[in-house]
Parts: sequence; structure tokens; C-alpha cells
Amino acid sequence: MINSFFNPVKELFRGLYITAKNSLKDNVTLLYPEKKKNMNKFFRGKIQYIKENCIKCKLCQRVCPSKNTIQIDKYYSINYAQCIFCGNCVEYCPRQALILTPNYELASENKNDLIFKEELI
Amino acid sequence: MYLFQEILLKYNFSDWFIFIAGLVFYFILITIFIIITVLILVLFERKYLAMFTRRIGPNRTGIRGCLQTIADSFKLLFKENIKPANAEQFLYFISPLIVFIPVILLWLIIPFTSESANYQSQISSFLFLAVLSIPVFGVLTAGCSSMSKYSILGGIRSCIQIISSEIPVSLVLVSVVIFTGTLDLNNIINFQSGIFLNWNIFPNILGFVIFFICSLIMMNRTPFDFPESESELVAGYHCEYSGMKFAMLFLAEYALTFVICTYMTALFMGGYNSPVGFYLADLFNLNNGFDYILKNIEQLFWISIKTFLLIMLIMWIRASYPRFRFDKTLELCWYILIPLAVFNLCVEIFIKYLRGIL
Amino acid sequence: MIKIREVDLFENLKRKFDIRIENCPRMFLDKGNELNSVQKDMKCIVKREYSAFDEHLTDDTELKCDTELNHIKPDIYLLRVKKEDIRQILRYLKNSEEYFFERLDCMVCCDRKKDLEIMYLLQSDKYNVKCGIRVEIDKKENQIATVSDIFSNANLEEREIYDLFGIKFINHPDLKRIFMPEDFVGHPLRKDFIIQRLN
Amino acid sequence: MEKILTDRMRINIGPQHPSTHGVMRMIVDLDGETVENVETVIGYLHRGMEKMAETSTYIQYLPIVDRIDYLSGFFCSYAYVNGIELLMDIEISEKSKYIRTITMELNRMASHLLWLGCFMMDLGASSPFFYTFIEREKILDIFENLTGNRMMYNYYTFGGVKRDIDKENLYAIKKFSDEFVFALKDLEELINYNPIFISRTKNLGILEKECAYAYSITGVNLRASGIKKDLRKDKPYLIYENIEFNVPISENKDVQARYILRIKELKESNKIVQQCIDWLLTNLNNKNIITDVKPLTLKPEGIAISEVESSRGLMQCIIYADGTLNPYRIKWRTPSFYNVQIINEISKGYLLSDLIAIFGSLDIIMPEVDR
Repeated sequence: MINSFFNPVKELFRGLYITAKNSLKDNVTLLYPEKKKNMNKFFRGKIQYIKENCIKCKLCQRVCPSKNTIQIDKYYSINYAQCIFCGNCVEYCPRQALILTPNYELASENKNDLIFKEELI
Repeated sequence: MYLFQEILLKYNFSDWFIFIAGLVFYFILITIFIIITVLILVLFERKYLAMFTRRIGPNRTGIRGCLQTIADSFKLLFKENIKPANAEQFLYFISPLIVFIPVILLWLIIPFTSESANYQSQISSFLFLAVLSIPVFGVLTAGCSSMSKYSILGGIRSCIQIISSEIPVSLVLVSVVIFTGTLDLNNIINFQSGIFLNWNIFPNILGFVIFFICSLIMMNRTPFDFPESESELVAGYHCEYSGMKFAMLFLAEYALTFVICTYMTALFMGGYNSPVGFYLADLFNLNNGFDYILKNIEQLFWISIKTFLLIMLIMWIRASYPRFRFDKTLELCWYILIPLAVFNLCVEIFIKYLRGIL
Repeated sequence: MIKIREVDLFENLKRKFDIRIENCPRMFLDKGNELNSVQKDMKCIVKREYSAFDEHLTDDTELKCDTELNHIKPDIYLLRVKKEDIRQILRYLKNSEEYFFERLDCMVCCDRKKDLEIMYLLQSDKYNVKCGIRVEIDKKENQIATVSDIFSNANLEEREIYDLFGIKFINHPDLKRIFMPEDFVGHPLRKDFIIQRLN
Repeated sequence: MEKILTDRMRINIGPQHPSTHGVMRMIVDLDGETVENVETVIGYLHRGMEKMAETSTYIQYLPIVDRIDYLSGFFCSYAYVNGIELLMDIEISEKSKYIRTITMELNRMASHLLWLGCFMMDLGASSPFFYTFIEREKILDIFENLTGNRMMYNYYTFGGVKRDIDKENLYAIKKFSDEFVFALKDLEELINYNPIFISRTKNLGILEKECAYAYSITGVNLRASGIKKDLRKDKPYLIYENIEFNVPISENKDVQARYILRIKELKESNKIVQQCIDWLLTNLNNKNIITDVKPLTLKPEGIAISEVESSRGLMQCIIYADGTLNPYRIKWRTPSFYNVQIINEISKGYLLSDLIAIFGSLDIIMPEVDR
């Protein structure tokens, strides 16, 4: 019976000990604006369009899951508001006209900042 | 307060005016002191909890986040007071005051230094307990008047909880009072003067543990924070309040924590006497009126250090335990704490008798 | 190795109800023309080696498989069943110790342009085998008896099918829409549902 | 004396509530504090996954699949990809099998860790939440270096895996799984025998065997009721045959049993990950991770039912393919859709705070329920 009383109390103090032990370890949080997390080269951030390589085969438009992020007619436009950064277009583009950049800060005030348009002659 | 009254005497106002001005001045002084301590306490809690979970805590405002609570309180002050449509206007408006004013009165009772101008009364320890149960009404009316199911549940829970924790607290208080012989807080503290060995905590260790658990329940701190348990009742009794009224409720909760901790130090850990028996101020023995103030400051220092130790323990508990179940707490209070308190009472009487013989 | 009586899996089931055991024919989805039935045997689905249950299945039973694939016995058996006696079959399959399909994995509904089809996927833990019972419901009077009292997990499942396909289940406890708001018109997963593309 | 007739209070733990993981509404009839009847309203997070499948090609649907159960994205993509591979009779190479198993087990650990954090937050303890998330961040960093994204991986394709695991990733995984043993021991000491935790979760929310079968509950909730049913053992897929791990079950069917089982599953997954690393480290030079399938012109036919033991239970992806570029119909059998239904059965007669604990212990997340 004694054990059934002192055991829980021992466990309570063990709980305190664990939190104390954790307080000595170093902090894990990252001060975001000052120190940024370094992304590796495979990170799927903003997609970049290179006009020279593009042969306008419209494959990227067909492969993109959200159906109308990339529009190719007179202009080549990518709508970053709708893009889900899945990397399908970059993977299936025959001429590597689209590359992935590790840039993930896409916040902007108005929506049409997010639409990237490039003149296609 | 007395200094202020002496200054007023020079300008020969009528004496009843001096008496009231003194009281008002002391009242304002205490509220400023409360607001400062609460600001420090809130910031300290967030930093202290952050330390436990390997975070940094608020560090954007001020040098390392020191102006955080000031920024919070300004935000709350200027926030729009949204009143729920079908809430009863008068009760909804009055209940934060019912919660906040008694907390300030509690501060008047506690003797911070030997010559502090607190309300000297023969039964100040019992008076503290009496005033302590007034905020319960505020919480209940706040909960029930804001007409939302969550706050009703929160209000009812907190009032049941505080009633069931008052009884063990008063029993333990009786045991301390028997041991020290007086009801007056000042005399209790003087009884414990000298080396820290003759603090009340050592002969009365069981009483201290019961008092500590019941004060956790009274302060609504984890593991007993039922009225505003986030995961169930969203925000409990103060979930319909915003702006200034919420600031008052929030302030009252932290002020209540600090006051109950000072009360515990006064009862068990020798309020303002220094643990080593003599005061640093006596060493300088400068005989003009200056050493009198130095001694007071040092006493204030000692009582706040001890309270801070207790508060750190309470926040440490908050970081590491889940919440109790509501009916288990009542079971704990009625089946375990009250019999223990009665047993502790008998132990105290026996020790008192033994001390009487030797 | 316990010797089990040589019996076809669904033999006594066939005695009670007239069902047509089939492998799911490859071209069962008609391209506008009539449903062309068993054209090419179909490699059914989850390839597993023999489980103890399949011991007594002789090669020449109804469940014919591709000759070159006979070393992989199909792990799921598809039965085409009439709409009326769906409840008796399910109750029989569930309670008889011989089959002991006591878990309804899920109910798959598919709009095959000509008619709607529900497949009840049952799973028996004792014999570690799956069976799919397919029922055809034509679009005019899309009604079928509910199964929620036999398998209580069919309750929400049937409400979802009612919500997305519009099949009414007779004496279902509370047939309401789950995903769509109450005043939503139409049933989205039907083939004739027009998607308003909003951009 | 006869029971005082108090009127019932109908409180709804509404869509916006801190402890419904996701968006779900529970209309609870309270008699005082005890729960009488819980009616769950779902459908707030319905994104039309199955309709989206009909209008997009096989390649387009691949990234969407991770979003069905965003906590365990690898399981959904495996179910989908395995279905297509069954239809097209594609055999995947040994190495990609190992890569798939290791990523899936790591994903199971990440999802269990998140469940542990949220469950403890429901019970009121705030610090375990941060400890579990510290560990989970390490797993997400590994996935980020491996697949390029923290939660939406798009890493499996038809016939294998998109990118090979190089040396740094493997050493990172090895370092993580060695340290994880100590971190988990800390967590267990903090929670396991804590009397408050035991009093909050002991014999609460009892799930009987018949009720589990009737509602076709799968996964840890089933195993907590004493039924030993794990797809990885009954029908071993990928490389679970030649990996030795055991499936923990417990008999006392309550919330605490589910907690203990999930902790044991974390340990089991850690063991599996360590065995996979040893094999992967030995043959680093074996590079064939993908069989050449022309994904763009994929035209499978027939019905496919591919199963996987996800972190929450049995997940099935039933694909009706009719030989065109678009799938004819894809049905997802997600385990949480069935776990949601038993809340009413097992939470009768308990207090309001117990209802939150029971709901937390079932490990239900809403994107899986509403698809």
C-alpha cells in the first residue's frame, strides 16, 4: 500500500526532472528574419522560366495538376498564386526551360504581383 | 502612507481629509505596485516556460522582449469592447470589477515590511481568507452573464472548485495559528524571525504541502486550470470578454497568484525576516533616519525573493503536468486533503504541547 | 495440412441465389456501345500467393484465369448479384461460418453511363480473402435496400453515395447529405455533372 | 431518490475549436457534465478528391494524392502508385522497394509524433507538444533534403522513386534514428507513469471487439482492442517479409492502451528504419531505382484495389481505369472515415473533458474523413 502512494509521487518528481533536464539543452528555434534556413538544391521553391530553352511544346501546361497555372499563348505566364510547387513541370520539360529556385518567400500585397508574364515573340 | 500624511499636516488641512487622502494615496500606490509586478510576472512566465521547452520566448519588443507585456496591455486597452448581444448588460459590466477590486484589497492586508502601512488588524490572516472568496462571485457572474455555454460551464466549475479548496486551506491556517498563537500576520512573521530553521515550514511540512496544492486549485493554475481549460471550454469564463475587461480579468488572475504566494511565504517561510537572522542594513548603523528606509527595502527584497521562488515552482509545475479531471479534483479535495488537514491539526497541537513542556 | 472438402467457393451460395460469378471483364466499360461481356480474362488485382483458403480450389472451377497466369490466384472474387436479394446475400456471407466475411471494407459506387454500379468490398479475416459484390442500379428508379443494420459502418458510406451519386437507400436511418450543403443541386460524381470552372 | 430531471444542454464543439484536429463539428448533448449523445457533422474539408481524379490525367493526379492525408503523404502516394503498377504489371526494383519502405516508416513516425503532441495538448500538458515537434522537425528536414518538400512529397512515381538517396541523407537518417531512442525514452518517462495522465486515460472510451468489427475500424484502434490485424504482417507488401518486427497489441481496449500501442509502434518503426539503412548503406552503388515506364502516355485498364497500412489504419485506393488517359473513377477508402463513426458509441456516459481525450486518442484527422 505504501508503494502505491510513494510511486505516483516519485513519478511526479520524475516529470519535473525531465522538464528541468530539457531546459538545459540549447534552443531549437530559429530567429527567422535574421537567420534564414539554408535550403538544399533540390528544394522546390519558386519556378523560374528561361526563355531561350523553351520550345513552346505546352507540355508543362498539360502536366500541371492545378489546371491553369501556366498559360501559353502570346505570353508565357505562370500564376504563382495557384502553383502548388509540385515540380511536375520542371521534371517533364524536355528542354529544361523551367528551373526550381530555393526561394520560398512569395508573400505580396496584391494578387497580380504573383502573376509572372513574359513576352513570347 | 504615514510619510504622506505628515507632509499634509504641514499644510493644516482638516484631519478627516488627511485620513482619506492617506488611504487614497496608499490605494493608488498599491495598484501601481500590482501593475508593475503583474507585468513582470506575465513576461517572466512566458520566458520561463519557453526555457523549459527549448524556445526563446518573446524577444521582439524591447531589448530582449522586455516591453512585451506593456505592448500587450496597450493592445488590450485600445481593443474594441465587443459585448455579446444577449448578455445582461449590468452583470456583464460589473463582474470584472468584482474580480479585480478584492485582489487589490488582498494586497492591503499583506505586511510587506515590518513598518509597512498595511491594514493592521488583529485577525489579518483570517481576513485574507474572507476577502479571497469574493472574486469567486465575480467569476461566476462573468461566466453566467455572458450567456455562452462555454463560459457558463467555466463559471460553475471554478466556483465549485474554489469552495472545495477553501476548507483544507482554512484547516491548515488554523493549525498554523495554533502553533504561532496569534491571528495577526505581523506577529506570525515575528514569531518566525531569526535563523531560517525556526520557520513555520519545518514543523508544519504536511500543512505546507496541503496549502500548496489548495492554492494551486484556488489560483486556477495547471494541473487544476478548469475554468479556462483551453482544450475543452475554449476560454472558460473570460471567453466573451475583450479589450479592457479582459485585461482586468487577466491582471486579476496574475495578481491573485502573486498575493497567494506572498501569503504562503508569510505563513510558512517567515515573511520578511532574512534567512540568516540579521539584516544587512544593521551593519551600516547610520543613525540618521536613513537606515530605517534601508531596512524596509531589504525586508521587501526578502519577501519578494521567497515569493518568486514559490512562483517559479508553480510555473515549473505548469510546464510538466497534464490537467486533472474535474471530478477527480473534487475527490482529491474532499477525500484526501480534508482528512489530511485534520490529521495535521492534531500533529500541530501535539508539537505545541511538546514545545510547551521542553 | 488440413484437407478441406473439394467444393467450389460459392457453391451453396449459388444454390440459394442466382448469382453470376465473373472475373471483371477487361472491357466492361462500354465506349457508347452495349456492355461487352467477358472478352479477355482479367488479371484480377491484388496478386498474392496461395493462402490456406485457396487449397480446395481446383483449376477447372468457374473462376477461370489466364492460363499463363494460373500460378497467381486472384485474391478477390467478384460476384454479380441482383439488386433485390443483396441483403440476404450479405447477411448470409456475414453470419455463415463457412465464409465469415464479417468486415465490409467499403462500398464503391461508379457511374457507368448506362447504369450505376455499387461494389460491396467484403473481407474475411479467417480466410484472408476478399470478395466484391457488384450490384447494378439503373438510373431511372435509383433505389436499393440499405445494409446499415447488417454492417453499421455502411451508415455514413450510404449517405456519402446518396450525396455524390443520388442513390436513395430504402429505410436508411437518416439519409442526409454529408459533404454538400443541404440546398446543393445535383450529384457531383455523376458523369453528367457539369463542372463550373470559375477563374 | 429519483434522479432530478435536469434539462439537457446542447453544446456544439464547433468547427472552430482548439481540439478537433481539423474542421469538424460535434453536437454534444450534455446532462450536467456527462455526455449523453454525440452527433458528428463532417464535410467542412471536402475538396472533391475523387472528382478531381476524373478530370486530371494520371500524372496530374500524382501530386494531389499527397494531400489526401497530409500527415502521411507517402502512404497515399504509395496506394495510388501501387494501384497503377498492379494494373500495368510493373515490377519495381529492390532498391526502390527499400527506399519506399524507409520513407513510409519515417512518415509513420512523424505522424505518430504529431498525434502524441496534439493528444497531450488536449489533456492539458503543453511541454510534450514541443518535445515531439522537435523530433518531428528532424524527420521533416530529412524529407526536405530527400524529396524537396517537407510534407507534399511527390516522390513516388509509377515504377519506382524519382531520386536516389545519397550518402548524406542516409547518414542523417542514421543519426536521427539513433538519437530518437533516447528522446523517446525521455518522453515516455515524462508521460507514461504520470499519475495525472493515468487517471485521465485509464479505462476510458472502451472499444469492444464487435463494435470494432461492425464499424470496420482498422489500425491501432483495432489492435488496442486485442485483435492482431496488421496488413504488414497478414499480406506483406514491399519488403516487410524479410524485415523482422513485431506488431504490438494490448487487451484493455481503453485510451491508455491506444497511447501505449502508438509509442510501441514508434519503436517498431525505428527498428525497421535501422534495418533498411543497413541494407541501403551496403549497396549504395546499385542505382536502378526506376523502371522505364512512359508515364505521360499511360493507359491502364481494369479495376485495381491497392492497400497499404497507413499510420491510421488500412487505406485502400480503388482505381477504375478504362484505357484512356484519365482514370474513370478513383475511390479512396480512408481509415479515419470509419474511426469517426464510433465516437458516439464509446463516449457515452463520460465527462466532457473525457470526450476530448477519447476523440484525441482515436487519431482522426479531417482531410482523410472528408477527402
